[in-house]
Amino acid sequence: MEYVYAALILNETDEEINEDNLTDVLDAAGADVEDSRVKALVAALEDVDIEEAVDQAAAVPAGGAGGAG
Amino acid sequence: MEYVYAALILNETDEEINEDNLTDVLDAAGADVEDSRVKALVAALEDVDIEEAVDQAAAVPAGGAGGAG
Amino acid sequence: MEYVYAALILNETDEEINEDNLTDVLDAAGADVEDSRVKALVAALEDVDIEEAVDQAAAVPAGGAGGAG
Amino acid sequence: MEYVYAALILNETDEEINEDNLTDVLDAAGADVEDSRVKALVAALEDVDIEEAVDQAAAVPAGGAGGAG
Amino acid sequence: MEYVYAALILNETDEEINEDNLTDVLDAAGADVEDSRVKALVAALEDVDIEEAVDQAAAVPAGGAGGAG
Amino acid sequence: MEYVYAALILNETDEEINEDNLTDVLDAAGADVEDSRVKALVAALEDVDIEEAVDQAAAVPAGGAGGAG
Amino acid sequence: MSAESEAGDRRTEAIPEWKREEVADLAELIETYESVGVVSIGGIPSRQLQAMRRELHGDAELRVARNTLLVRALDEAGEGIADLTSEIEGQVGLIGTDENPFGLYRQLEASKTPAPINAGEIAPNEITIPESDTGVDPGPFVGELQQVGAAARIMDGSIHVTEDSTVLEEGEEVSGQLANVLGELGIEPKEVGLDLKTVYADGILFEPDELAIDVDEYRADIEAAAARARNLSINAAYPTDRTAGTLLGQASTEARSLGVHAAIESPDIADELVSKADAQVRALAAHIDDEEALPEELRG
Repeated sequence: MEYVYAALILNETDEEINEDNLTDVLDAAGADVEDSRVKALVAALEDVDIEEAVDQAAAVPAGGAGGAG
Repeated sequence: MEYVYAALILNETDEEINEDNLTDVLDAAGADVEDSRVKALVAALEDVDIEEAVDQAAAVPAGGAGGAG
Repeated sequence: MEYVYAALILNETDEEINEDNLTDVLDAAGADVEDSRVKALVAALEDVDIEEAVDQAAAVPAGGAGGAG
Repeated sequence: MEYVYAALILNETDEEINEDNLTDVLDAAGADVEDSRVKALVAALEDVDIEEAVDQAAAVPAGGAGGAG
Repeated sequence: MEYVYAALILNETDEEINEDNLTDVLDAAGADVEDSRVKALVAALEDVDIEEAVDQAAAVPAGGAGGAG
Repeated sequence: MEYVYAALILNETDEEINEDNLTDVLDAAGADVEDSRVKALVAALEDVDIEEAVDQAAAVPAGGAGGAG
Repeated sequence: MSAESEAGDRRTEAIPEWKREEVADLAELIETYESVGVVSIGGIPSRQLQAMRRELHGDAELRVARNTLLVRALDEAGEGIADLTSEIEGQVGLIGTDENPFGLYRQLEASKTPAPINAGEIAPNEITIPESDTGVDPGPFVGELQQVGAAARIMDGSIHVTEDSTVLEEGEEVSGQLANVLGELGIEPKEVGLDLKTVYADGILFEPDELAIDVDEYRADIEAAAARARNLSINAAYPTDRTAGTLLGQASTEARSLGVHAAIESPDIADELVSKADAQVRALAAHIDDEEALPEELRG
């Protein structure tokens, strides 16, 4: 899941979600970065509206989040 | 949000969630890192079972679910 | 379940779900292909709208019903 | 999704989920196989207990049982 | 579905679930028996623990549901 | 439960659920047929909408339902 | 010996013509129908009996005759069915139907109507006075209720029964006072109708307690059997016309589940992975007490 988290960090910091940036973040976190997964993720996210996907998640009480909060 | 994601990346890569590591990840993502928030996050997560907290979020209606077709 | 997966692969690649194609996919996966099961699957799927069946399944979150927790 | 189905077929037939086998299955299904995605898939599944992950799907009403569709 | 019911009757009467017996039951019920479907059923049930398969809800919140929380 | 399965086979093959047909199916399955149970079943099913019951079984988590059997 | 046979002959000859015809009619009824039963008609006024007989018309035929004639007709009908003679006592009739015994029993039970019970009768079942406002003005009736065992008192200007009160057990005799109280309240604890005592069909004698079937139980069995077949079909991956769609759905759900679980970078689940990550971040944030550690959007 670290690849996805990395993409979302970049989304938060308004940096481009490309192979270099993802690799940098993952490197910094001490991950063994697989280039193929980075590539695949970039490709997979190409047509995804991240904000929208996130909003849909937020619209639903996620497990503990709602309860504990 | 990026701070919490950074913690989740470190959790996945089995790196310690400390100030240095968080700062490295956030730096790599091009974030303006606020030391006080990093400190606060490290302190706040000290007693949290991250695996458990994350598992609670396991089921959220998929963003594109309906639209996939 | 490999027979059903094989049908879904063919559906994704827009190939016809017929006995030959199913057998090819299963052969490639090293399965002992039973002709009768292939035949039965093709027959059973004749009147099924695969996209619809898949979409209905997609309307439900995958990855465990954590919500209740 | 054809890549994931290919992995699931190999899992059912007890064949190794490696690049060659995945490529064979996808080829047989007439897919345009992207090496990097195959590589990424193998990497992603490396430490995953497929049975367990698949069982989690059983935790969800499959196939639109409720007739939502 | 009559094929499956036929198998379940034989299972209840402790008769072997083979092609002959299935065909007899289906004949008696006035079904147009397709040999390939009978064969396929026998093959599909070969390694299946029927009692277990019958009780195991195919589309029901299983273990995962509350457990994680 | 074999009596009920026999009724369901006849329902699938669109044959009348009467004493003769039930007895034939059960005989074919090698069951010791008790006339009184067949009679009771026929009488009881006069007031049961079988299609509705079958649909109900498909719509509701199947595990629990099985318990009665 | 010859004297004996002479006596026998005489007895046969002694039977009047009308009796012989009646026995023949009864024999025909026994012959005609698949199921033949003995019903008790005790306590049913003759006009009501006529009405019931008309209502049965088409489904079943009811014949009433002297018990001696019933016994003779049954005896003559042969072994097996002759066993019905043991039930010929009191006011009974013979009923014939092509329905099976279970169906006949259900039909007769459904046609029963409630009726008041009289003093001196035996309670056919437990008699209960339900919790209610009797609507009766305060007066000696409270005492009568209490004497028969009901929890009664005056509330809001009328006599109330304050809880469901069992006033007689099954098999006990109804007292005059209880009969009065029940009559006053309009409670009809009896079910009146043709009471099936036993049925003979296909060589088997059926008793009423085995004829009482619970249709709901059968419906539940049908559902259970259908559910089990579905489970088997899906769990054994044997597709049928009823389950093929579900199987496909299940396979695709499994693939998505694996994809999400393993964070496989597939375009088909990319949005789901993003949602999952977001949900996880929120779930984790919910465990963080210190607002300083959280971004504004996740605070309190």
